[in-house]
Amino acid sequence: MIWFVARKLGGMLATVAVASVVIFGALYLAPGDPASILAGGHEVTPATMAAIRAQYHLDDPFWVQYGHWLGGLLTGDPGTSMVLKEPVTTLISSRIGTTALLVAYASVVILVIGVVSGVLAGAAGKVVDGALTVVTTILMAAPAFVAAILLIWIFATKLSWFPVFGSGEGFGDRIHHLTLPALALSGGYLAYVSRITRTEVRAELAADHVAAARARGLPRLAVLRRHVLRNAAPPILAVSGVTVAGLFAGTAVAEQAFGVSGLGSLLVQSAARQDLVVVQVLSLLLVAAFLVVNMLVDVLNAVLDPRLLTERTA
Amino acid sequence: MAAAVVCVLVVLLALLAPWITPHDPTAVDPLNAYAPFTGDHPLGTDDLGRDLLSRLMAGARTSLAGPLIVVLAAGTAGTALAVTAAWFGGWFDAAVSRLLDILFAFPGLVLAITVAAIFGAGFTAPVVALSLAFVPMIARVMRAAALRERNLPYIEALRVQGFSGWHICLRHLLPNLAPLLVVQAAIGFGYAMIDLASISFLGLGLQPPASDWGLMIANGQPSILAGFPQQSIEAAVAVVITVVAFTVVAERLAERFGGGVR
Amino acid sequence: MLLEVRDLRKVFKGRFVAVDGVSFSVPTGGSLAVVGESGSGKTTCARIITGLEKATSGTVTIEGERRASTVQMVFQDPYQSLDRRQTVTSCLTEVLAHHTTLDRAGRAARSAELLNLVGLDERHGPALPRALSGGQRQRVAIARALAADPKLLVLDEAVAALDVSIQAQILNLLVDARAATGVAYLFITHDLSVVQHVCEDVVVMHRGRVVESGTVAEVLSAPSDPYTRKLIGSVPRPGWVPTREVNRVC
Amino acid sequence: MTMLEFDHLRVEINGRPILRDVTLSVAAGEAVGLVGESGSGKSMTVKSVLRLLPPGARATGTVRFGDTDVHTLDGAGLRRMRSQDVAMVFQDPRATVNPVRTIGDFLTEVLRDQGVSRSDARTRAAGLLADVGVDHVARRLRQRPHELSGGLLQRVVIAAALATSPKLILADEPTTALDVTTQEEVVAILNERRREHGSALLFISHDLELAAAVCDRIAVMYAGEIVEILPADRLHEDARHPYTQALLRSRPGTVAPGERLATVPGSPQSAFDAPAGCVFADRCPQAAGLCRDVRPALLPIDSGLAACHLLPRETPSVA
Repeated sequence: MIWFVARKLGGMLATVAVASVVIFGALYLAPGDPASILAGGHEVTPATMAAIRAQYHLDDPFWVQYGHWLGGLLTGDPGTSMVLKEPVTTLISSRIGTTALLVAYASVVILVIGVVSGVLAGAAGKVVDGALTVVTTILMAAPAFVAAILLIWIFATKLSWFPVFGSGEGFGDRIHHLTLPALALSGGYLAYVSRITRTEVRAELAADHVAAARARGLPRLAVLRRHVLRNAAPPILAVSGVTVAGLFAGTAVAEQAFGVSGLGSLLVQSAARQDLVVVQVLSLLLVAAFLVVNMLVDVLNAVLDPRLLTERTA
Repeated sequence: MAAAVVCVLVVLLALLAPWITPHDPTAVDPLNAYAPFTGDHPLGTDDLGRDLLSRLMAGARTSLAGPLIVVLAAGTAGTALAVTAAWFGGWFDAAVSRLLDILFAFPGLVLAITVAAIFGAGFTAPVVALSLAFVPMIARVMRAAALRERNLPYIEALRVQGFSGWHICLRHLLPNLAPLLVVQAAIGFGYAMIDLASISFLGLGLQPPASDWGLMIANGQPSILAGFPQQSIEAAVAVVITVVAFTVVAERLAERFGGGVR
Repeated sequence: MLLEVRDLRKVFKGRFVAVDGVSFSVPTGGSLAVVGESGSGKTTCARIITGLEKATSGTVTIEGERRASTVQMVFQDPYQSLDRRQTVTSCLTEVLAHHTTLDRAGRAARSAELLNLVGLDERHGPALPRALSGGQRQRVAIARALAADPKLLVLDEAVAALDVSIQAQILNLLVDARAATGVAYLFITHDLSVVQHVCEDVVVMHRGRVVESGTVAEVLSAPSDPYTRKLIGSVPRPGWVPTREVNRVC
Repeated sequence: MTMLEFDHLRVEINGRPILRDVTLSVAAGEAVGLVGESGSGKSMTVKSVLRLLPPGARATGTVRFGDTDVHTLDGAGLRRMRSQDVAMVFQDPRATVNPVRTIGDFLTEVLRDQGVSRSDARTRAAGLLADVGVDHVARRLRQRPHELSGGLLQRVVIAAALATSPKLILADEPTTALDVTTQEEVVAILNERRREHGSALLFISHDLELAAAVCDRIAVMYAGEIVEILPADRLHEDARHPYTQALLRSRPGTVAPGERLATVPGSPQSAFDAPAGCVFADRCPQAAGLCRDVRPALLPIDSGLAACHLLPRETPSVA
């Protein structure tokens, strides 16, 4: 088990490391001078240009520059936004809470509704299954921003139940403000989790060991709980993990659509301003968040199904 | 069946758009802004009085072309990687799997936004980024299938017969994987459409005056608060119907050939 | 000797020793059974001989210049050993095109001949595998293996997945095919009872080693190794009473 | 006393017959072997006892366990029968035991469900394992299926089947997935434990000799019908149905080396494909016109029963 965790952790760190090189190196794939790109594509004086070159060590070899950048990241000083003239840490720390809350909110919605509806669709009769399939098909096809538009139209302008804009103050108000964004963000992911849950529950229901459990006279609910759901849990968890990890990326759309000031909207706005210093740090942060969540799910899954411990990482 | 008809219709509309749009999709008519549904403007007009039906039809071209390129590029690269990895196995397979893990860690949207930040907004950058981001999605499924297939005795029988790896892969392995690839491509098409529309919505994709459905939804957003949701909603419905149609077709195919939303 | 296996050893992942110092040989036109239970290493031996697996050490010497045209193989599972998209005729002509210089008409004639040899007829030619029964598929697999005109046919549990009445048909077919073509057999099986029908010689394998070898008649009637005796004793037969070794450690 | 009785059982799935006509009884403490090739419906026959038929299946005729018709049982009654009176051993122990739960969970689950305390259930489970010759019992209880060999796992399944001292054990090819030497052990254990508990046994196999070694009577099935029933110890002497004889003759090892095996042409058929009259008529070397059109009844001959028009009868069969 310890070895398994160590291997997963090592793999995760290695992937983050490679990702950081890719993200940092992408700057050099861009056409033009990195300094002028870092300046945000704006016309700047030669003096400013020189300052940028010095600050980012642009005259050093690639790996030295990367070393400086990584060193800065690890010591908590990833640089200063070229456009906003604010330290990246300040920009992030003032928004990370909102995004975390939004992701957590959406995760709860996704996991609870997704898994419950999936189990229902898998284990209940044809009518329930058919109805849920229609709903999930449409939800899966509706991008978060489409859901956002509809939610704004219905709940904000027609019914005026929820605010259309902003992140709110204090926990209750923030939850109130984040409800529509969280719902918009959840839709497609929720449908996906529901679909997978349904498939897995179906597969387990058809498994021989479930037939055997039934043949042994165990009550229906006990079979469902101890044999079907218990065995379907690892794959459902794996997919849920990837989904929740993917939410960090989805926040870009949901926050932008609802004018919520979080990391996602910061990423979008910085990208639009070509504020690369911020974009690089945020991309790496989102990728790292994705990988960490994924790793935690892998470990949790190995606890649920020890057969995974002996398998090669696939 | 109905879903397949919708798919064909949407594709036809997109192909024929330049010849069959009832109005010039870019013709501004401020006096006729937010026109109600009439015979002349069956779907109304937008804030500048442009005919929405014509704009939807014109927008269909780029809205469909993007996902198509993504799916073709990612499908080709993903399948090639998957089949070679499964065929050679060993360290090569391990290396490919690692590479896919790393790529997989970049959600399509984040990658597209980052690339757009570096190369500038537009049609090309997000499409290239998404093609890259979709490679692991397709390659993982195809690799698992190729591995399963490769270990079947009929492939071993061909090896014992002395056929070359090329012959076996091209004549037997790939044709047997083709149905699964079609399913994956159809599913991927839906996802790519959603992602590209999202990018347009965020203003990092296609730039005005060119237009696709994502951009139409974004441009229509201010009008919603003014009480004229038609542009956003119509474009949104277009996206949803198209994605649903492709997904349903993919699922029907998956029921016949295996694969599916996984 | 047509096939000469010397001191074959196969270690998987550096730990698990599947085959440990195995030697045997098959003369031209001969027929050797390799008998053992799961984990005995018999299938690994077959896979090394056919080139599907590489030996860790030891040698496999096969008469003839190209392995593929000398050694052919028939697999256990008739449902998966044929390409599901390929018709019977196309399956045979593909092999003929690869191994022979026959033209299109020659290949068609030869594939009809092969179908005949395995007890099928031209009606089965355009059929896809899913339209055939298990026994018919195994016949196709045998025809395909014989298409290359090999000197040695490796049969890896080739009748194990078949129903008894079909198994008897295929065993008879194997006897006939050998008489007709002079091909030698390496018959890999767990089932001692099928051995005496098809083979003259036998080696018994247990945990990667050969524990006994000799002619089928000798080994079956007077087994010298305790494992062989146990194996023979475990086959259900008239008057057989299954017994359990008291509290045997597994 | 009759423990289990099939009376003209017929099962169809979506209109396609799987079982055509099964009439068979198993007495208390008796072992009956149900032998046939793939598709003969032997598995379906056994599953119908516990009402484990696949969705879309419709059964007519009756299956009686003791005095009750199992088709009329309500949910609670069915559960009681499944958990206490009848146990089932499936073909592949790997597929039968839940892979993510421990052996201990598997063995104690039903007992716990019947209100046995955790520690008592543990003790009982340990005893059951020891009875079927499993060593290191305490460790085994904590292990999961993938840590055990197939033979060991099938012993665990047998131990679980015996946990409630059932009146009837249904064994569906319990040793097909095992090696021959392991098969002997497992069959011996099943035999010994069942006798000790006084349980009746319905044993499915494709291997006539194996079934004959384990059972008191043998029923031979073909295409959804039972074509012959006879005492196991008279199998070779009294087999009269052409299909039973063909099965016996086509076993390799019954003729001298080098000699041809007697074969039946064609492949095993399912109930759906079989002809309307005698199910074996298509493949029977002696089939006459009567055979194709009229279904033969299962009538006494020598020490058993056989369904064949070609056999001499004391009373002429009614056409």
